[in-house]
Amino acid sequence: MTLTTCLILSAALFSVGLYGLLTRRHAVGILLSIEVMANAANLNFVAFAHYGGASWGQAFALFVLGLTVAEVAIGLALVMLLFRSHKDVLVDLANAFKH
Amino acid sequence: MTTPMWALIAVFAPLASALLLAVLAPIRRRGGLAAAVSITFALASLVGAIFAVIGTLHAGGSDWTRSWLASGGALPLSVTFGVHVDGVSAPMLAVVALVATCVQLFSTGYLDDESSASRGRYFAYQSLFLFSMQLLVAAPNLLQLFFGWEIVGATSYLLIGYWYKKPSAARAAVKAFWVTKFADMGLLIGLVALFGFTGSFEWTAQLAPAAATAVTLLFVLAVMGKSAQFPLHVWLPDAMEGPTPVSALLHAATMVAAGVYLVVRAQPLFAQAPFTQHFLAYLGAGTALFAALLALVQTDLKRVLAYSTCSQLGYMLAALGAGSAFAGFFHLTTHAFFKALLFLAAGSVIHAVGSNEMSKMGGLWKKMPLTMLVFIAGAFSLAGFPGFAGFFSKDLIIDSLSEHHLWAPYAALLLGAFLTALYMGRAILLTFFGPHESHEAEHAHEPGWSMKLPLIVLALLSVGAGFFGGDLWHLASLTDYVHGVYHFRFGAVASVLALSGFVVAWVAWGKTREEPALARSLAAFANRAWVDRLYVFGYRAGLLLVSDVAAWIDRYIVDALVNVVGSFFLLGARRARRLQTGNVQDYLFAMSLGAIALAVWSIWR
Amino acid sequence: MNLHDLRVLTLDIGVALSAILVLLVDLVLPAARRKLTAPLAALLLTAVLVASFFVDTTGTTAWGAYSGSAGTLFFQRLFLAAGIVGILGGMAHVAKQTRFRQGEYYFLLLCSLAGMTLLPGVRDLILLLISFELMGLPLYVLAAYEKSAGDPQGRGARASEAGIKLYLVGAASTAIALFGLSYLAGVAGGTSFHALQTAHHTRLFALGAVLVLAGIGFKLGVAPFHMWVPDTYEGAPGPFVAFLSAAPKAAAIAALCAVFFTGLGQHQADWAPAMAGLAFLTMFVGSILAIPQKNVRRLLAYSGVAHVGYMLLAFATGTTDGLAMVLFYAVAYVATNVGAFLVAHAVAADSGDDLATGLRGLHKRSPWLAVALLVFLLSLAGIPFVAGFWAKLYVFVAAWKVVGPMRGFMHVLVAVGAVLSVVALFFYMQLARAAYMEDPPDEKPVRVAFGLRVAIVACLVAVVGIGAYPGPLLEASHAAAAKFEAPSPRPIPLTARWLRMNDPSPPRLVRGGFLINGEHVSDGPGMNHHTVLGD
Amino acid sequence: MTHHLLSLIVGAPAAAALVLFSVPATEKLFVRIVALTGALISLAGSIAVLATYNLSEGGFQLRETYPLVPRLNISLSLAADGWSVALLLLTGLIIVAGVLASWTLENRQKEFFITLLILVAGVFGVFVAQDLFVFFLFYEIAVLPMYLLIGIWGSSHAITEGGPFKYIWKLFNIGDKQYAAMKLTLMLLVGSALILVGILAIYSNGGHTFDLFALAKAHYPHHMQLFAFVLLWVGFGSLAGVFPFHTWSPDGHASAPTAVSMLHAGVLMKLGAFGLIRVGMILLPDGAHFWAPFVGTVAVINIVYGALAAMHQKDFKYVVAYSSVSHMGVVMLGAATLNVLAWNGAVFQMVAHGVMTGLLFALVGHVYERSHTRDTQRMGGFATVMPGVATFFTIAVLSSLGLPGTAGFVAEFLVFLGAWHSAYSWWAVAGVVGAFVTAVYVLTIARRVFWGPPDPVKQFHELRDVRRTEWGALWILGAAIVVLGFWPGLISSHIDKATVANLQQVNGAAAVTLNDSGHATRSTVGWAKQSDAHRVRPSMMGSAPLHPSYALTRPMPAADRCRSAPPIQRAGSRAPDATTATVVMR
Repeated sequence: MTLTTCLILSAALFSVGLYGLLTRRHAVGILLSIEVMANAANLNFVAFAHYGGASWGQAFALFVLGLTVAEVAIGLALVMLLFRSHKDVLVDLANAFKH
Repeated sequence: MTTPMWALIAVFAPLASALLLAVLAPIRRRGGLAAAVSITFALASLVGAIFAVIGTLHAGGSDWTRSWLASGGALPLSVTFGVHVDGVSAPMLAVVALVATCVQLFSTGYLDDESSASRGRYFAYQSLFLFSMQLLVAAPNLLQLFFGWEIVGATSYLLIGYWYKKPSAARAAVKAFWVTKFADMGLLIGLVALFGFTGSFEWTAQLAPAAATAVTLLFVLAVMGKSAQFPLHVWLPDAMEGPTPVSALLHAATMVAAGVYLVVRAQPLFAQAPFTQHFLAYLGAGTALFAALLALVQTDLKRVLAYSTCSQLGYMLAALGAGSAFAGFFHLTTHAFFKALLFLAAGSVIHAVGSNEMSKMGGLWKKMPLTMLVFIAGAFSLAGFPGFAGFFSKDLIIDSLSEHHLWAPYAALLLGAFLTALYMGRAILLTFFGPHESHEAEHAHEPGWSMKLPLIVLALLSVGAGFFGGDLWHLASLTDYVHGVYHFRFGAVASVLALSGFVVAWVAWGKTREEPALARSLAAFANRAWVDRLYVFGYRAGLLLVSDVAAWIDRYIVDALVNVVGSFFLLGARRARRLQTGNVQDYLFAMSLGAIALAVWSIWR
Repeated sequence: MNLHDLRVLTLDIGVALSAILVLLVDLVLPAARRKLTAPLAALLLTAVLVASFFVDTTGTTAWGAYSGSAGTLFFQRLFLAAGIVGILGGMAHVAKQTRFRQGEYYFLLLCSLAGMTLLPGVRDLILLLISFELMGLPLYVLAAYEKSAGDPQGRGARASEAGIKLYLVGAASTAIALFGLSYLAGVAGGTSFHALQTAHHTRLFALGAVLVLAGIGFKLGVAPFHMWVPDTYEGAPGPFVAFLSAAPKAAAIAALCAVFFTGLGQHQADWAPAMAGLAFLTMFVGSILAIPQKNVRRLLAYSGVAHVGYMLLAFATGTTDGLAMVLFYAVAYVATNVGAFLVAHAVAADSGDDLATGLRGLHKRSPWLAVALLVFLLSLAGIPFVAGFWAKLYVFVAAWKVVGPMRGFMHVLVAVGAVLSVVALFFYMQLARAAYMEDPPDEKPVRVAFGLRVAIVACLVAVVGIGAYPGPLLEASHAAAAKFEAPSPRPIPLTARWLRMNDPSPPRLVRGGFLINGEHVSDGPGMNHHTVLGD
Repeated sequence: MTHHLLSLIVGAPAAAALVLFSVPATEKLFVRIVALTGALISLAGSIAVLATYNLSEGGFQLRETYPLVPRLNISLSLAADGWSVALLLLTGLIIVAGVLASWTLENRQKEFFITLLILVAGVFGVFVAQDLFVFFLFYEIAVLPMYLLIGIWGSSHAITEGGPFKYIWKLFNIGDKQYAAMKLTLMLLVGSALILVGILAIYSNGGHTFDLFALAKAHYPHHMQLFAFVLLWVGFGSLAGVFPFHTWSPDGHASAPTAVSMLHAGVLMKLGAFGLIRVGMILLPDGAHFWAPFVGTVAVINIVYGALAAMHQKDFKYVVAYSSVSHMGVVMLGAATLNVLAWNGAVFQMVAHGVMTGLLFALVGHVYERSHTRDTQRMGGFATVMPGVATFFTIAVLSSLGLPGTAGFVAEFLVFLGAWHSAYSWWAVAGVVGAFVTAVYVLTIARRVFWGPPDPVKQFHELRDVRRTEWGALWILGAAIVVLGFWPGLISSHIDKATVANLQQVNGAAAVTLNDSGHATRSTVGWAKQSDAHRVRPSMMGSAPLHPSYALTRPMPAADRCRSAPPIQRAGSRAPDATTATVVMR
């Protein structure tokens, strides 16, 4: 396992997340995809710090985890709101505003 | 008082009157008061002019000029205005003022049935006209001359259109302005060119031969317009729509003479351009003959006189073309008297009969003997009847042509002399003799003294002015224009022709009012309309068409293209807004694309 | 770090405490009195704003992660003012629409403000992330604040759509930015800006920089990350949009200043051209797409996008002059845009919809409101003697003065920007036309709540004041901009110097390690990151 | 007091506008009086400037400077030279007349006057600004209120659909007043956007200052000049109504209310020409010389094309509007000719056309207000019921066709004289032809509207002559036309003073620059095709009489000419007189 491998892995992870972000219609699926993308970044942090011989990366990753939790909490609340008004959680239902 | 001061009075007194009448509406609205003011100031102008003549006789020419417009730098321009009094301008000032005074006096009677506000307007125009004419005459340089020249044209427009409610008068006024304005392009370009070549507007400038020819030819274009020479004469007959005193003043005695006066003034320039002079001689002679022919077939008394004016102006220009400035100038002054007289007398007739048509007149000699007498005096003078004023000046012209061996113009002018007598004879016979042709003619009567007095004064001058040719020569010789001594030769041929003209007229129209067959066919051929139609065609098919095209292009191409540019934005935006689908994943997609593009740029830049 | 160092954070702590205080007060107040939370919040913020003039906040704290200066103060005052105006403007609306949840509204708003006030001073990527999220998360909630059950056409459905769109795009952009941050920090070998400043130039680093730019660009509404903007503005509560359209954008500008100017000032080549390109796209998209809009909020949303383009244009110059112009622009923009949205909100609250037709005949109904609208529109359009004119012109001047390889491109951008500002005038004038040239549906004056009135007047005074006498603000923004200037390049650590050699060509990723200046460097575990990544 | 004369002139209308804000709209008389007072103070100030300007000293006088943005070297710097004197007077006359002419306006008069006065403050500011940035600032202020003025108080009309771009009729409400207002605003502001770019180019090449004096001393790279001049030409040209950027003008003027048309055609279009000369030509002499043939030719197109298009119009206001396009061509022709005469003429034409077109629009507005139609084909015989209007219309029309004794003549004549001296003498001829075409259509329109039999069917029952204050407007402008026509020296000496100084800047600079760069004759464009030796003035020959054939003097051999000319100046200092330019270039 080298830094390069880690970077490639995280890039792949990021791409997977991005793919999910663009293709999932289900709101929760999209939230998960975003989580995957964030975790790709986390992987980078850890890897860089590890191969750099420092520990700032791990700290950063922890902060990121905390923030994403908060973010997801709000996200799920919004999904609930969406469900309440549209009776479903497919994001393309919310398309009243356009053009 | 110095001579220029008198001249200044002659020039600016009418301006004072014009301003007074323009600004002080209460005076203007009272027609009688306006007339009194105007005539008073015209008289002042006359007095000033007479003293200027006297001063010139005693002390020669003199100037009074002030800077009018100056411009510095590498192309210095310094235009002066003022008065230039010499043997040409001083007598001309007097003639103009005299005729104008007579005409204004006559007008008080002639226009007595107009409303007083309307008369006030008339006299304001008259004063303005007199001012502009005097400004022209007294000009110390060609620019001031042009200045007066143009205002004269504008005033003429106003005066012809005095009865603006008459569509024909309105049209005639505009037409006169158009035609003269067209011609004036020549003078304007000529002046610009003159300044370009010499840096000044002096008529004494020396030019290279080609430049001189070009400049003077441009001037001639203007002269053709103002002095109604063929083919720009078309406005003059129409201009008869104005009140008759206006015709007398503007279209006979003074304004139309401005063209001739310009050539007289600019003689030093014309002398440098032999080609122009020749052209002028032929042009003048041709117009003299042509217009005389047309005068012969008119049924409208004023139009007869109008064409006769064209014809006489042709005489003067022919003389100038022959290089005899004095002959032209002399005829200019005598013509001013007798043509003004003829018009005023005709006005008196028209005033009495209420129509311009000779077919409505006839037999007036019993009713209006004085009018008849002065009309005949004017006609004899015009036709060059020996002893009358026109006789002296016209013979001088014909002489000058033969002197310079311009035989074709010479012949044309001789024939013209015959025709002049013929058409004037016809006019006299149709107007004053024979039976009454209309109810009004039967009940016609002599006008009041305000109209009679000018007639008498002008008649005396028409008869006697010719004998003062020597004095005029003396005056003119104070300038550089004439040299030597005045000598008059009795022009036997011309006199005989003039006499025979009257005789033929008697034979043709003495007994009957029927037009002879020859005259009828002439009328059909030379109906003035064909030149007019040409212009109308040029205007409609040329100018108007081009303007329609220009306006169309402006609206539907140039302006539309501006809108097209606007429409690109509008339509483009309408199309582009569809990208905003409302679906959040599309937004995410766009965002990802953006991020990827940035990433790609950052790695492979 | 000791207690004394907290002085630097006085304002931030003040805002945070205010937030907590508002929440606590809200808890104890009976439902009928809850509308008192709004004046309380405004009062507290005013107190903090006043305090900013008396407390010296310059200095560094949190072990170098935060640094207070005239630059931060400039932004903080702007945020505080925007917050006060936003609260005042929204008072009546919040009290009416969400009677029982007023305290939370202001709490969230203040939380967001607390995040903003931190942003200009951050000198560490972790703190940057935290304050950015602290600012952003409450906004997601606020955008969807007007909940109501059931009706898919109702207010609640609108709110949920506004919220979910803002949230999804925001979260995704955060993820992207995070990914970028990971490269930045990784290549720099640390999270402090000092590390960034001294980081060696690699492609990964550049990639990180542009990804962070994309992340912040979302908050700014930079095209193509702008697409949430019109939709959210249309759906979110009116007074909140006034706040949302101005303060977070200014905060994003502050973040840009901190990250790209202070942190990446030595690496301009990595981001300046990209930013110029984004500026062009943003100006263009904003100006063009606003043309066909009939909804006032959408129109102003796009116009805001265009304005961000102008700010980016000045930012892309990479000069302190340009930055000063950005700061000036930000202030002018906040004052103008908040004002314009508040007027639009005032009218919409009265007429019930946000269409431009609602503005018809405003001059007859409420002449002063119409004048205010006109002034704001003129300022947005960049017309003399109102703030926007100077802002736009300063930006153009700064952009024109750029020297170096970007010069020609910047000149083109200035020309395009100048012409596009005329296009913008077209749609602003549509609003002015409705207000001034059409007949009103009815003659009765628009009812404007007291707080809203105060807020509008405050904006008006600011816009006209800056327009009439821009000198002091200009000086202030220059002083502030100087504080963001990156320190001059430091001597490169000895360990790195031998690696750099003469030709500092960017290292490239190759199989099994990196190629730095033609030399293959293995990237096995335990290696000093300096040797791997160049610095 | 004289120290603050210029700020008084600029400030008075603005202050009056501010006062008006606080006056209740119901106090109609008070509103009018405040507006009139503001305008009158400006006019009085302008007359005071005319009186106090020291003609023998010349140059910029009455200077005032207040720092505005010290950091960018921007200061509110005002000063007046001979041109400013003339143009301030013009603006003062027009605004007073404009206020008087809109005395009886019913609809939202207070707002109208506020907008109008703000606009005028901008106009005054442009004419005296000595700081390029402030110049631009005032320029924008002058241009913008027009949108509201036309959009609110204007009038709409129908324009027939047609042409190859028919589809735009579906998109725009062509002919509508809002359309006209928007088109005007957008075209002029796109222009000002280009001006801004040009100004920035000047700023960055001229030593990062906005001070016009300092900028005039700077040297600009040749290619930058060529490029920036085009920007400025398009920018300022669109306001000056230069073909093909003039199309806002007919629609805009036709839709605008009376006072606005007066002010816009009368003064605002001059800002364009003034700006092009002041900024474009004086600061960028190389650009001016290089583009002069082009600019002049387009100006000639303007003259003739504008006149022809005017001839076709049936709508009264369109006739006058197109005539403005035509007359502004004269200004631009003068500007492009780049010699003293033509520039004098150009500035004089700005004043002359301003007064004349102001009068025309006032009259047209009155006729429209009373007859409720602008279709001249339905009119006729109006002189009977409105003799005053007819009289003043005649005066204006005569000035329009360049009749001596009116201001129009002096201006056009000077321009033609100058144009003859350019490398393109035909410009003068084309200009004269344009003047003739003008005569054709203005006389037609005067006849059609005012002459002929009075309305028989009484379809115009409200017709009446002007009343009360409206007389004031007509007399002010009518008198100005005639006074300037008979006494051009009133302002022409001021204009001349400034022209000579400014032109030295342009031609001197060009001569020096071109001498350095080696390619000379290109820039003789517009400049003394005729050698000056070709036409020696009598004054140059001492007390020589008028007669000697000085005009026949052949051009001196080159060596002689060089000896007779002052020594050539090197870069950095201006040639003392433009004569030097000629010498250098030969």
